[in-house]
Amino acid sequence: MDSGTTAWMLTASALVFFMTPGLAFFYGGLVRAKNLVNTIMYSFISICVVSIVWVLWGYSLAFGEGNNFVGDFSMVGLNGIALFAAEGDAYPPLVDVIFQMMFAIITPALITGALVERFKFSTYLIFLVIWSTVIYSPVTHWVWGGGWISDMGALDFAGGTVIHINAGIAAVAAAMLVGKRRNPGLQPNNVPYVVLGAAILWLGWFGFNAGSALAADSYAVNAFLVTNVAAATAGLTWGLISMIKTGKMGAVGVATGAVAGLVAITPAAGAVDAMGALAIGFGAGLICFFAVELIHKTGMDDALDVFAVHGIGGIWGCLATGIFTVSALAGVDGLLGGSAKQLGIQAISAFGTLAYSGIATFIILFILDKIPGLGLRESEADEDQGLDLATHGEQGSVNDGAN
Amino acid sequence: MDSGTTAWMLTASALVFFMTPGLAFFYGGLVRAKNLVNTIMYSFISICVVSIVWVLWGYSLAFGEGNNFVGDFSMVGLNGIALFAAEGDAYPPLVDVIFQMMFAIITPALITGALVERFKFSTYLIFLVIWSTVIYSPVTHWVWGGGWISDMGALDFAGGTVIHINAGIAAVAAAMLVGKRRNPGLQPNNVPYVVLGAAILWLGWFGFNAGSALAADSYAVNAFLVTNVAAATAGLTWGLISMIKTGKMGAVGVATGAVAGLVAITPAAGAVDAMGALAIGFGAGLICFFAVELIHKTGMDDALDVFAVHGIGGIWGCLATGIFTVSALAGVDGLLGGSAKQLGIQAISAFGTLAYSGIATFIILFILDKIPGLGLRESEADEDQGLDLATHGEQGSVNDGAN
Amino acid sequence: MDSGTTAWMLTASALVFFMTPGLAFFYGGLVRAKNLVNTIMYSFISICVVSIVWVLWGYSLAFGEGNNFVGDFSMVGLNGIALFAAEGDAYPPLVDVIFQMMFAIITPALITGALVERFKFSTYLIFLVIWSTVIYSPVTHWVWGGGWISDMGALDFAGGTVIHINAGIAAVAAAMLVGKRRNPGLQPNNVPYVVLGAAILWLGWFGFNAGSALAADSYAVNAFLVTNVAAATAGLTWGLISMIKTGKMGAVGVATGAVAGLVAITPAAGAVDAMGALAIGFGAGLICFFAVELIHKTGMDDALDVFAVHGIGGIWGCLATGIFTVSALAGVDGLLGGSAKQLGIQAISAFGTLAYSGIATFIILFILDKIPGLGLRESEADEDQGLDLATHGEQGSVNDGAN
Amino acid sequence: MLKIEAIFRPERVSAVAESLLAAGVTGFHYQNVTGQGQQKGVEVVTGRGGQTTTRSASSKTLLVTVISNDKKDAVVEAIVSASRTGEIGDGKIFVTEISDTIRVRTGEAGESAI
Amino acid sequence: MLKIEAIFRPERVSAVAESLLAAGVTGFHYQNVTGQGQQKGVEVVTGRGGQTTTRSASSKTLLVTVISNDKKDAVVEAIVSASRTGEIGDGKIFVTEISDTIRVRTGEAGESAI
Amino acid sequence: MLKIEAIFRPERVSAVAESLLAAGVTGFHYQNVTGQGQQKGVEVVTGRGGQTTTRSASSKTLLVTVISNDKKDAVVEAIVSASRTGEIGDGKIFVTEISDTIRVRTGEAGESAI
Ligand SMILES: Nc1ncnc2c1ncn2[C@@H]1O[C@H](COP(=O)(O)OP(=O)(O)O)[C@@H](O)[C@H]1O
Ligand SMILES: Nc1ncnc2c1ncn2[C@@H]1O[C@H](COP(=O)(O)OP(=O)(O)O)[C@@H](O)[C@H]1O
Ligand SMILES: Nc1ncnc2c1ncn2[C@@H]1O[C@H](COP(=O)(O)OP(=O)(O)O)[C@@H](O)[C@H]1O
Repeated sequence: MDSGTTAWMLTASALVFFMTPGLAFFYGGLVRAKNLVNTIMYSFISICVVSIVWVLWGYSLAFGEGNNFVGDFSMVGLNGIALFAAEGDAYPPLVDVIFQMMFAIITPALITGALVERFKFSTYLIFLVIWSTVIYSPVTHWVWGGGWISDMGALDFAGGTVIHINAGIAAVAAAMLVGKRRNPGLQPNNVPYVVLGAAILWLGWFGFNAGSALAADSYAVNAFLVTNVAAATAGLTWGLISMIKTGKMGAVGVATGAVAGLVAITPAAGAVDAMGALAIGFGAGLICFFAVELIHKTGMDDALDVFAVHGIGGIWGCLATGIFTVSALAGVDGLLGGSAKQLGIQAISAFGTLAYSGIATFIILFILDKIPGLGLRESEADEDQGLDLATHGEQGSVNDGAN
Repeated sequence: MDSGTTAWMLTASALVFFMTPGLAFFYGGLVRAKNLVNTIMYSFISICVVSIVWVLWGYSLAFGEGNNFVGDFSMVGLNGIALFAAEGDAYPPLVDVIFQMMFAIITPALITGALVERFKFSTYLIFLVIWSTVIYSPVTHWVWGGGWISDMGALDFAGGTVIHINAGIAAVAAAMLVGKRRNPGLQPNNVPYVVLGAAILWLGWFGFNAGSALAADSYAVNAFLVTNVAAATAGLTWGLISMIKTGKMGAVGVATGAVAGLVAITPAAGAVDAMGALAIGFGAGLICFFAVELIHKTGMDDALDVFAVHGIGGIWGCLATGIFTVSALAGVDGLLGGSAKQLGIQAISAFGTLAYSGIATFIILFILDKIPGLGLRESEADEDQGLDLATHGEQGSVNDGAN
Repeated sequence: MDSGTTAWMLTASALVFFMTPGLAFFYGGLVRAKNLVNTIMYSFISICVVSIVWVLWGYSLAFGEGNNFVGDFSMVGLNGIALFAAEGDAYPPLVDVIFQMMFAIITPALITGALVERFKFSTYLIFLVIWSTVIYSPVTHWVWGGGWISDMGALDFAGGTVIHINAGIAAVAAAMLVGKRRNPGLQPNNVPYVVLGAAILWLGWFGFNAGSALAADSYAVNAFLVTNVAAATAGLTWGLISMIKTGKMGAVGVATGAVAGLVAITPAAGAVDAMGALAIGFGAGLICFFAVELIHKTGMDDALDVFAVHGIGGIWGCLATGIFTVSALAGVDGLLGGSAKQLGIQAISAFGTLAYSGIATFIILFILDKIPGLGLRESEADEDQGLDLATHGEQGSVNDGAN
Repeated sequence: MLKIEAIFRPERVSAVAESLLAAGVTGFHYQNVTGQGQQKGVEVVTGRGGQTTTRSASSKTLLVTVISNDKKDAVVEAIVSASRTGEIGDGKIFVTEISDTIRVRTGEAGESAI
Repeated sequence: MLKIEAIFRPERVSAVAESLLAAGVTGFHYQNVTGQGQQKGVEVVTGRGGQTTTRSASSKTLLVTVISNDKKDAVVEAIVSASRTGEIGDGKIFVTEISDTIRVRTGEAGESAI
Repeated sequence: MLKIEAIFRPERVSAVAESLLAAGVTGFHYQNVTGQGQQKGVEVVTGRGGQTTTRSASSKTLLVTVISNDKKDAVVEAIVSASRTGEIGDGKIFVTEISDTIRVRTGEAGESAI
């Protein structure tokens, strides 16, 4: 067993864990004050629900032998996974359970950006269980569990398809089915929370990407570097475009840009160098910025731009991996290295994920909407009053003497 | 020296350090706005005071050879502890000083949940020094320094007795002696702070529990996993009970439940597997939820439910360790493994801690109350105005143009 | 390659990264509510801008062979730096790029404490690029890149001169040139943010100082310990002085004191033991406290006391390293060990940095002020209205129903 | 000159503002208040989630506008139409006579300063 | 109809609210304000903790209730009894005549709308 | 007795407070409000930074002070002089007659309680 690698994987898992509360603040700061607690809860409760699903059957469905499409139930309840590292293991096998659990937690939480300020919380709890089981575990199996995407030779270092394209397209389905907010706000309720959340996400992403090397080695170090470079470049690009268009560089824009950069570098983190990261980050800032604008014009109320940032950003990252791959790292050449083959493979993996997750999420939500007592949407009165009080009996902050 | 283990212990120490500011926000969000800074300061100043006590004499009293009950003064000022790792050391000896220091810091800070919104800050500074010396160091010695609890063979992986039962019962003594608040509030002043604090606590607890393996090994990995599972299960359990009882799942409830789960898994983290953690977490959510209700009925003003969460949660964890222990991990069988012996040992260790800490804390506070110029309670006028202004000359937040 | 050391360096880099958002909150909490976002952005955008500068040419200028004064352009775009660790490397060479990048990011952000609430944001973006290039990289070269300070044998373990003295004196130049605020406020807008920021800084500083050992070894462990001791002691010292002078111990004071302690221990973290750290921390609390008072009397509007805390604290730390050095650690004796030589060397390194950075920063800002379209200061109307709205079109928090 | 003080549900403030501008009002200001009336109040979870309690007071918006006497009916109608839901807790409008108005910028006083 | 505006210490707001309901008031609203009067103000620590300064203004609660004329004495008494501490800074009550009240929900006006 | 309600730019509140005390005012209170008038409003960035929108409402401070009738001109002058910038959005002053003032601490009523 390699204690250094084990140490790094524990650290990386803790960092990825922290991303979900970070997301809670990132999203929470963007909504209106009356929905702040509700928005935070969408992410926070995902930690609770998905952790349980994961150890009970999620891990097994994702990483069980199974077939090309999905794992099996051989490791239900983590049954049969050794507690101790065997000879020759780089780390104890439970490391995979832990590290992957954190990915499983954050992915559905990402989707909630599309449906905040109106989605029914009790239905969401059920959605979490179903979506993790029916969509997250299979797609993970495709990419990392020996499924068709990995068979094809697609490069997805840290989960651009599994996490971001997956969540991004699910967000579209959710936004379409839950419908528009009655009265979306103009300004975020708390910009410091947005920045705090983005900073925690960025921090956690070092664990996400550099941890995906599954070792404390040169790949991890390179992944760490390119993660930071892409995020910084995308954040600055976004801020500058915004400054050129409006004369102002807002903190929300820079934070969103940085997240877009992090999304885009995710699949590429094991395959490109710092200069590739500059290009990917620049592309992410540029493309996602205009994707936000464009999608707003469609009238779909993807409240916090999940598709523009994670979906489009994820697709850009997935394709860019096929463009900027450095063969010294990934062992294959990208488009810049003269080969278009990898780009084709990348495109197929993206479209497979888009199709499956989009359609399956749509079906799940469509059914949940029809089940009596469930439904996707809180009542109009509750939406108007704000979901913090209506759903949780809480208020973000209270400062009157009477309390 | 094992650099991987050293790396992990440094990381774990940093994570545990971060718990105390996390606690500051967890507690700070729960009080009324006029006591927010004061509540934060109770935790934050513990970092300053206890760090100094610890290197001067606390570590020596806890880990010095001494006798069955307490260490000695042989390592006052860290005297005689080698700066460099000797041959065969897994890590440099100062790692123990650092890692244990973070535990010493957070324990008295936990107590403050019982006494917020009315306790005298200057007395608290003195209390910190005395309590750390007279109670924390000896109890630590019992469990980890070669004292009677470890002699007995009790299992306390990461400090269920030392930290949680200890702080929980001290909280009872404090709540009784300082008396009820004149006018407790209805709602927490800042729910996002509560969630932020809980998230940081959860994150830090990975260092707390997985770090207690004192190595980057299979025990650490298992501890990490069970920590997350127990917290998630307890949080969800609490939330669901609350939903059933009131129709609403509040963020404060889920956050408190998660903390209860973290408390309960602490002693068990080196002895149970993920399925045991599910059971322990479920138990923690259930038991602590009703403990809160019950203790409220007694009329004791343990303001932030320290005893219900850390005391009862700690006792549950201590006993549950004797129930769910897996001999593959702990080397002994628990009740489920067919042996009641360990359960008995666990019970004795819990009651020993309860008795000593409860009585000794009572005596310390009783004396501090009588000393002229000290006393336990701020004046009524100051309590009414709020301790932020009265004690610290600060306000949580200020937003009038005049500033 | 040593995976343990690599793991620790990745972790340390992540921790140092987190310091800059921490600084954003530390500074953000201290200004008035109408400048909160702007103040946060000064730090946050430094991550974006300096990351890019660093990989493009900053690292090369700092660590390229070059001469005694500055590096060269041999590693522009990280050209020629191996992606994989060579035989005998303790870690992959990109670790140096990453770890040092985080230092390069935070240093100019530190300066902004002097100029908040009135500095022109667009000019700041340009200033960031120039200052990093012309001042940060050369001074880093002096100390760690083989320049004259390291030749001289000065001890600067984690960057007391490079980061703190450097930023501290640059802050003086900035405060002088940008001029006083029209109407400085009385109270910080958000004390919890100040504490959160200080806690994150403290946490990150474990990476900063213990990471500067460049290994997971005994030096790292000792650095971690002394970092905590010095911060705790300085925080408590500051709090107690404040309590004696005013009857109140404010959270802002304790937080500032802790930061002063962290600054002071930075150069000494590889050279002193815990008792030395107590002395350095106590000195930092005492000296910086009165430095703040004194500098206020000069009438210079160094808004958030950057010079008093980082400049004076850095100088104290630099000299104290020459006093309390333990030869077992640093290989040389300090004043207490009977040799004044090291103290002299330390003093020269401090004054060299003060002179160069002070003068060069002054010149840079002086020129930026004169360039048409740039200038250092926002308009009076914008300053009155607050820079959040004027510069970023955002408000820290919004809670009116209309939103 | 009359001062109209209207209390209503916070989520109506944009609608009321628009409606007022349409009714020819030249200016107003508003703020969050805590209001208590016949409305049952809002249910809040207390303690750690074991009970809910009805907080009798609930969040309201207080909007104030000064108008000339002849606009009273139009303005009241504008507010009522934009803020009425028909449920208890819709709010109140209070009308007070005021004796003078001064515009800070110009110093002009009386009706023309409104 | 009278409008009663009462300024008092924030920690008294629950007591005042109860006392008002007991006195038969049907509704009111309140908010945080910053108040300045004869009271010395509150001591705040300035800078990094080296000095304190007296911030002349201090936090107060402003509560407003509209009542019928005959309840004036009872209401004033209710507020005074619930908010008096006897120390400087207890606050003030201002009474203004108002000319009309409209209930948004029903549109009814005058005394019955209070 | 007159109640003076003044709305002005938030950054002027210290200046107005000083000016009022100089004019012999004994007490006042103020709070943040959102105000809308002729002023264009403030430009806010919307969405993720692609557009700006003019938020018609902007932050203002509302200050209230009760004074005896003879001080009206001095007080209005004090406020105007301390808060005027000459740009649109400087604010308004409204004057209302009030019928009574009670000091909570002593119970005294009328002019002497102001
Ligand atoms: N007499 C009053 N004085 C001041 N404010 C009042 C008064 N009565 C009601 N209000 C305000 O109006 C709001 C709505 O009143 P309420 O009695 O709940 O409903 P409704 O007006 O629909 O009967 C209350 O929350 C309170 O803020
Ligand atoms: N003339 C006034 N106009 C408006 N508010 C006033 C006036 N005088 C006092 N206040 C308010 O009443 C509060 C208490 O007044 P103060 O003079 O400090 O104490 P007391 O009323 O006990 O003499 C002040 O903080 C202020 O908010
Ligand atoms: N009729 C009114 N009633 C209440 N408040 C008003 C009225 N007119 C203006 N105000 C307030 O005064 C502020 C300034 O008014 P505005 O028309 O923008 O500028 P000016 O007074 O310089 O012409 C507004 O933001 C609003 O808060």
